[in-house]
Amino acid sequence: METLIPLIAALPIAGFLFTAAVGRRLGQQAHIVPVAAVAISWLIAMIVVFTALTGGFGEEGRSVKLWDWIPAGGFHIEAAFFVDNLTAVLLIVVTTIGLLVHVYSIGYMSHDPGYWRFFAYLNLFMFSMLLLVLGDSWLTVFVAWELVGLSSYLLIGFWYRKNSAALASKKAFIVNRVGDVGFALGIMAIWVNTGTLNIRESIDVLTSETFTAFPIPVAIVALLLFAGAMGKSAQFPLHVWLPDAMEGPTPVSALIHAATMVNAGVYLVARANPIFASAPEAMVVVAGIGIFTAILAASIAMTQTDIKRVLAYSTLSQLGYMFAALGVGAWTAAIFHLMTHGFFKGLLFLGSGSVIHAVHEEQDMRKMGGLAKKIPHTYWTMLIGSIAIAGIPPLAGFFSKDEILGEAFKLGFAWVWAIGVLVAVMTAFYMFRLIGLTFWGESRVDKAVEPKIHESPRVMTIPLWLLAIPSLLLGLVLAWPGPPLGPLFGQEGPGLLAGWLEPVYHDGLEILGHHEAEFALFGIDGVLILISVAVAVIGMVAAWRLFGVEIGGLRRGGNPAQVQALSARVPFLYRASLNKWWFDELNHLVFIVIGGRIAAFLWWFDANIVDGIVNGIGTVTRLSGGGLARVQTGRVQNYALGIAIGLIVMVASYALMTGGR
Amino acid sequence: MGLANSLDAYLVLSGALFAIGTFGFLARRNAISMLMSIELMLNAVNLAIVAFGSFVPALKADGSIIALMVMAVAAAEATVGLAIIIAIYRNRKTPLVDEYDHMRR
Amino acid sequence: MNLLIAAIAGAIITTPALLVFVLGGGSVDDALFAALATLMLTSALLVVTMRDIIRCGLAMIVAFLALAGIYVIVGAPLVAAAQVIVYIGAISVLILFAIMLTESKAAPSRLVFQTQAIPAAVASIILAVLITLGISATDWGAAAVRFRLGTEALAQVLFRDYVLPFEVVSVLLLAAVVGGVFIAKREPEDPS
Amino acid sequence: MDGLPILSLITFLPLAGALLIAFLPSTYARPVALGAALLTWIVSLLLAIGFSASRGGLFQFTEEVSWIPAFGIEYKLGVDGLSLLLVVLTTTLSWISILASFKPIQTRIKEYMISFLILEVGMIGVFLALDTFLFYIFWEIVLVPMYLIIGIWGGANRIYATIKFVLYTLVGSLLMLVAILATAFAFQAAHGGDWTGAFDYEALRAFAASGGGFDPTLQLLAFGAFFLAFAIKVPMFPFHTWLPDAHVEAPTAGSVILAGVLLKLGGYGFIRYGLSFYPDAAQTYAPAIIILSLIAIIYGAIVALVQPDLKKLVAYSSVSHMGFVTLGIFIFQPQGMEGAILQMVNHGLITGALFLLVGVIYERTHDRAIARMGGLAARMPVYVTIFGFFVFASAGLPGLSGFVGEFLTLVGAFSFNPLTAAVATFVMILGAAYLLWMFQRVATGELSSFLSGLGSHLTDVSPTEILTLAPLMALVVAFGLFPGILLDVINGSVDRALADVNGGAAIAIDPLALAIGLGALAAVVVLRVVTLPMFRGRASAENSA
Amino acid sequence: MTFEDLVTIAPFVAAILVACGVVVADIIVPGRRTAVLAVAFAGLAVIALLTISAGTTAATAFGGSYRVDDLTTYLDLIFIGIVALTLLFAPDYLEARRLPLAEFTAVLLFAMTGAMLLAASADLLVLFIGLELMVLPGYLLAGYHKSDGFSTEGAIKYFLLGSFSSAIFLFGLAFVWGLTGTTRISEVADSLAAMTATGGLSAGLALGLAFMSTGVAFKIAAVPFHYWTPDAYQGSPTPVTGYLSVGPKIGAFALILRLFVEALGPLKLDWLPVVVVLAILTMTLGNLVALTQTNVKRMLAYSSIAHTGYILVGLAAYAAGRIEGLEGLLFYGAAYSVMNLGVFAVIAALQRRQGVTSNLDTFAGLVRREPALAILMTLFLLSLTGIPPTAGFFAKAYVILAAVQASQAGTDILGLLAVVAVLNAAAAAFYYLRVVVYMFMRDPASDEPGLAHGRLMWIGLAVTALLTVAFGLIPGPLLEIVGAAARAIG
Repeated sequence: METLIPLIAALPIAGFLFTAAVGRRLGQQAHIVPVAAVAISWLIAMIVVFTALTGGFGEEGRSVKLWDWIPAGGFHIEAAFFVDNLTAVLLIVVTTIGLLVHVYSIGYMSHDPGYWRFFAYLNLFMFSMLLLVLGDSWLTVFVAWELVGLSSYLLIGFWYRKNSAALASKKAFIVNRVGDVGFALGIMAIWVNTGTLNIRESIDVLTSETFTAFPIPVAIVALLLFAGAMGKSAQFPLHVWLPDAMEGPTPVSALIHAATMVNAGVYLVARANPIFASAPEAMVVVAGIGIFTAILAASIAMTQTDIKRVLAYSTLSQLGYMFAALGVGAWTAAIFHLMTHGFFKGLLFLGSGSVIHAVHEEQDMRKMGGLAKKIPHTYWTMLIGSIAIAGIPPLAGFFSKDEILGEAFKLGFAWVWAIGVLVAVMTAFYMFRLIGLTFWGESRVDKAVEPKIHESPRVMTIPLWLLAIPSLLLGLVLAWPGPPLGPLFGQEGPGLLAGWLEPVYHDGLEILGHHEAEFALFGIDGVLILISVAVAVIGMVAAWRLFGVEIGGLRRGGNPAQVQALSARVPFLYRASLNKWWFDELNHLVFIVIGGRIAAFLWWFDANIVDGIVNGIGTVTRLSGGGLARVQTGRVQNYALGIAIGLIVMVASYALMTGGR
Repeated sequence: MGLANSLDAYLVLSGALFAIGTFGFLARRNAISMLMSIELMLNAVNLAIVAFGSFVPALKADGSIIALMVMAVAAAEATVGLAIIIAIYRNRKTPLVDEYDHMRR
Repeated sequence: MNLLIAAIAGAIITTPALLVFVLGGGSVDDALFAALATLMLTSALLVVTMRDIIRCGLAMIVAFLALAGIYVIVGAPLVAAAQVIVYIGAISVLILFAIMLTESKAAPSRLVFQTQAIPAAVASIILAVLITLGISATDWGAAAVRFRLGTEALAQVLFRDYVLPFEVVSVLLLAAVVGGVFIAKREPEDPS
Repeated sequence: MDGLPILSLITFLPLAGALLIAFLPSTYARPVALGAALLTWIVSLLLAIGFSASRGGLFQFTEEVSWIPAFGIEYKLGVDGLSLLLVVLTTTLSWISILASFKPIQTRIKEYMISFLILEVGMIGVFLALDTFLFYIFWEIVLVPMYLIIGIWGGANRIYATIKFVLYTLVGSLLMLVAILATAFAFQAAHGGDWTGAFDYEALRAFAASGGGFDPTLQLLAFGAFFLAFAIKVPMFPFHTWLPDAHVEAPTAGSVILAGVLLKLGGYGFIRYGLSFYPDAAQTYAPAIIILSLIAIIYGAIVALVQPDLKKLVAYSSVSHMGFVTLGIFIFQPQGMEGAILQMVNHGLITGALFLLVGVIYERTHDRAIARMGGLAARMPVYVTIFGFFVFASAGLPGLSGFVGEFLTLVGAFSFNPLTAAVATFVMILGAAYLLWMFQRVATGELSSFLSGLGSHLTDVSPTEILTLAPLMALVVAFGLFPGILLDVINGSVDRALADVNGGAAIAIDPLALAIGLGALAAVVVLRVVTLPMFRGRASAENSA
Repeated sequence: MTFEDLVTIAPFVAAILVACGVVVADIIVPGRRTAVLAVAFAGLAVIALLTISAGTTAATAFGGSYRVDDLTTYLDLIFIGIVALTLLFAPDYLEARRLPLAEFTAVLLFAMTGAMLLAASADLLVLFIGLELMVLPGYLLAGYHKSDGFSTEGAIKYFLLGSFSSAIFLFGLAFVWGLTGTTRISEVADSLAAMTATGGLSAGLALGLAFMSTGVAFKIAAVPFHYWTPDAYQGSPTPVTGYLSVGPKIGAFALILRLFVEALGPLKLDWLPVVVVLAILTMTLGNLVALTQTNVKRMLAYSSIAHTGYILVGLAAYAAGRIEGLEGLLFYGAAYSVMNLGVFAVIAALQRRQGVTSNLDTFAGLVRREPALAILMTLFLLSLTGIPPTAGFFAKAYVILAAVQASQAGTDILGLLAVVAVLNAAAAAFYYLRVVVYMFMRDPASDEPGLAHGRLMWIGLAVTALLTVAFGLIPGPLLEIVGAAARAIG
């Protein structure tokens, strides 16, 4: 097993190196090695996951040391991997979706001249992401943290000729870096506090001693780590990069910007749960930012017309849910939602890719409509995904979202719950708006393109269906406490996932003092479920009324006039939503305009003041030399007078020295 | 009063002569005038030396001898100086030193 | 006219001498010293102020002569003799020759002084004052009376203590002559 | 290896090459120069193999020959972990630079190669000298060839740049000479007028550590002089303005060596001399130096943001990166100093490579204006890949070598003072910003009209160019993954230097003196502002001078 | 006068004889350069040998007015070297201008005699005559190109001001004689020591000191008594400039050593402040004005002023109580002589072609036309700048070391002096390196081919270059000599 764990990450990097080296010459065969690498990696991961979840590594998990990475005296970092149940759960999501996206890309990217490059990058990403979840020390995680940023940069900017893509990739990397600064400082703080950067050891130290005894308060450490998470998971105010990241090819959006990388922040906070548990103030911040991001993004998603951007804001919103869960202490729920969301959002993105493919790279939903019959596989899978995200039981999203809201309410965060419920309405609304605009009603597709619309090849639709399955069932499976799955993994109690993660959260929960309340279907939980389902239905129906519906017998056209009237009723909100609350403009003002002015001023300062002093000294020297040269008139008598005056001064100065010593 | 027996008198006289020579050197334009001024200055020095010889016991004989040597030196100096003056006069056709200002700054 | 100038000059020169003679208790030496000193300074002043350079040269000879007289008074007749021979016999003549050679007489004599004549005068006066102050403030450890030295004693010192300078001075003169002749010599084939 | 004077061999092998070139026809200049540099490199690698890392803090392979006995000045060389790294860095970059000069330098090749090899002698000598006088001599020897390299083979404004470089450096180094002499004399005076050991590094260091060390006033002044010399070389804000000019005007290889090695002389000097000789003064000055370092880190990055010229941008990035070096040194923490040393090596590799890469573009376009670039990725994919690699390396991407040094420095800074680290860490963002912005403007988008106008001249990197870049890439990856290679070697040196400096205690500074100093500084600034109109068009004036 | 006396002054006598011999040789075989040079070089060799052999035993002669010690020997050898090198560089230049070599050589040798006498004088009168014997030929040499307006202009300025300063100097000397009642240096020193021990500086002595300081400061070209230097240097024929920049300067420093260090040694704390001020002014003004010069000879004139300042730093350090200052001064003298002669030799070589000015433009692209000269010039300029490992560097380091020592020993002002010195050295780099810029980094103004230079020129350049490097790289032997020389009077 020790050799298998490193292999999970090693295979993709090998695939990357191989493809980077020779991929250019492989043409349309370039995908074979990368896909195979990820497939084998997936297989191994599944073995490892199974071993871990069945207790094969014990409660503490298993670490594998490769070499001493940074042996700088007291600062000693090992290059090592670590697998416990949390890692295992993440491995499921990462490798599975990763593999499916790889397969999907074979079809999706088949006509791109950068085919080999794409697979190379994807492999690099897989390596980075796996390193992130497998890393044994904070610094390893940080390395992976940056590497996923790099791969994200490369993939967003994949179509480098497109200026918008290049800009978006740069923006993504830099905004991420903002978060990374926090993360890096957090790591330093951990080292200063504990003298180690091994994750488990440092957490043990941080949580075992009295909190005030540390040079850096634990709350600060927690917030710094959270800053890193905010960057990677695009939480407000660092959310601005994610929508722009949609400039990348759609499989990338699915894999990185929906299913895996953006979840890294959630993983980080979950991993550091005892630290957060020790700092309740920090947790409130996490919850607040999370739920605020959720509603902010949802509000924007309601009016966007670019199909991928809707999904992107939706992702932001769902990530906000997860952080809200983390903030209130519902860590299991957060990871639960991470998993389900990974699958259904991956599905939705891949589906949107299929749609975009079908209508010849058109992303504007206003130029779609009525596609349900023309691309049925895509339609049905996306419908499943939408229902899942809307939170309609018994699909996956219902379970996880409901658990978040329920826990928030039960743990005393009513405000989180209240906002969360509102977001749930909006979620259902914008998702069915998306479905309505895209698949139902009359076709608004460009007449030239209309006849060429076709369903995607099987290499793309099969992954869609493979993702639809967990979108349908995963919630049920993971939340279901009873047989047959529970006993298989040797678990009883609140649910499969909760059981798996219990060892991970054990310490944190103890510090928090939370105890999982008994699930009461006919008590408070039932009411909350009802509310959840109700609001989802409300949102859904509202979307149907405005944008139409065509499910089975339910048929109804859209109502654009009413949409307009409604938007005119709340002009400010509408414009704010349409303009994404002007965050891009604000950033432009602050960083490009004002920041640029500052930089330009400093450059002026450098060239004129700092260098000016240097040159000024030189110039003054030279000028004074020129001035002194004037003394040299060429006339002997002038010289002689100078000498005579010098003589007088000399006499005078010696005269001053007469007398005693 | 004993002026003739006062060393100070000779020295002050010497100083005055020296100052006059200096003035001539500083103020005159003609190279030869300047040379003459220098001769005045050297004579001033000689006066001082001779005076010392006559009043400072230890310098009894030395003063005169030094003065003689200085005269010889003055002669040599004058020789050289006049040679140079003649040479430059050939080049520049003027004895006025303040017009020899081709080199400056 | 010239007579008048001579009379005034004579008066200027003799007045201090008379004053010294009368006020100083009738010492002939003192009076002579005063007269010669006055003569010397006056002619020196003329050297540096007169317009006509030939007259300057003549005034210089007068000054040298007066100085020779002072040497006699102070008790160095040998020096006085040398003064007459070297300065009046050699240097002054040399200078007068040079004046002729360079046609200085013909040169514009309107501006004998530099534009800096006034600063020069100020500087010279300051210098004179400083020297005078310095001299009078110093105890020279001098004898009260000047003493004379015989030529013989002088020669003895010269050839005992000052042989080397004496020899070297001749070398100096030799060098001056060798070089001076070359520099002053007109080169007929001068390329320029 | 006792018998073989391997250090002298390394130091003077390039000189032998230079002499050989001088007496051979110019067609042999290139191969001989490369051969000499490669040979030196190989010998330096042998040295590295023979070096005992476990005794890394001690000087090994020492050579000692009496030179000027009247003052106890010796020809003394020795290598410890710190100098070993820098020597190998020097020899590596030297042959790479020489190889990279083959094509760009077409005029007066002989002189160029001779200059370059003599430059190498000076640089290696600085790192190996164990006698302060000898050190100074090598220090100054570096100056002349660099002066010629910039001045003869440089760009349009090269004369202004090279004179500025030399004058600036001289001001610092001459004051350092005074300090060296003062230190030697203090030693001599303390040893009853015996000059023996007065210039000997180990003797001086031992003296500094014994008893009270050097007199506080001497320490303050001498350290100040050393500081100025080193700070100018590093260069620290506000002594950095010679750097952009020198970099912009220097030929590619000159920039590589300038950034790769010359700037390191300053950092090396701080560790080797500043801390060990004047621990008390170092403690006294440290806060100010830390603040200046922080300013340099942020300021360099911000100014880099708006640079329109590729080389200038990289030059300002050097100011920022070298700020980490001084920061790391003066927080007096093991992690900080190890980070600083790593940063020196890595900056040498990465920035050296960036200059090589800029040179590659310049070779083809004869332009460095970022505004005229764009879309290179389509035409020069291999180039852009390598370029991107080093851009990210420079931005401190973990896994590549730049990260480790930077992070260690930051960790040290954090344990010194979290706020310091926070300010310094902020540059992670700025660094990414200016580097990626540059990369984006150069590499992505559609091919600019300027570049497309060049037609077929715009070829991808040639095999020679790859040969110069590949070793650097390999090292950047290797040191990123296995920084232990470097850390093992320097641990000893770092411990010794820290033991030296931490034995010191800050000296109380006379507030009056401080006020006078600051007042003088303010006066200079005021003078400058008042005389502002006089400096219009100074560059052209200087150039015509 | 005894036989021992003759043995002691043998080098001096030999020098006079050689000077006369040159004249005679020219009369016997007129216009033949080989004859003149053969006599001169053979003579110089003999003088050098005699100097060394006489120098082995310290002695006085002529009733204590002539003295041979290690300092005399050292300085004499420098003078001999300077003259020998000048004679190597001059013939080509003079021939190109149809100037006779014989008179030149003779006058030069007379000047050397004067300098040697200065170095050997134990008597102030001898000292004065030696000084005159040194400078009078200098005036003549400056005007040696008598058909050239610049040469004669330089000469007359040099002469007039030189004579003026001589008179001033002599006036001061007279006061010292009057006060001490003797001309013998050692007796003067004793007398002054006794005098100042009781009453300090008397007004008369102050006057004397002031006049002498002024005169000496003029001779070494210290600011503000330097005015003659640029004009005389620029105007003089280039080999003469080379000689003037070192010979009379080192001679004047010999004068300082014998007069101020020895005779006025007891007053050194009185003249120390003056030296400090002069040093600062001299270095600073020399360098500042040199920055603006476009004529290389004139620039080097200012540079030589600046170097005077550096040498004065050594003197100040000595006055402040460090013998190292004296050693530094002496070392500097030797180093400065070789490098400065070298520089002027290169210029002279370039000016072998008639009409070539010493403007900076002359040097444009020199490396292409005459690479060897350009490289040698660079070496000398680097040495003047003070870049190791050259003579100039070590010399500068030496005087600075002395200043630093003095400052640590309690005379704080010397520390300032050291700092001013190095800052000046840094500024000076600008104008030295500017010549390098022209030689290496500019295109030649004309495409005239390089000139063929005589063998003498190359020998001379080789010697100066070799010494410039040797003094910097292996200063040990010279240091020992300098140490001995300094101990002779320190």
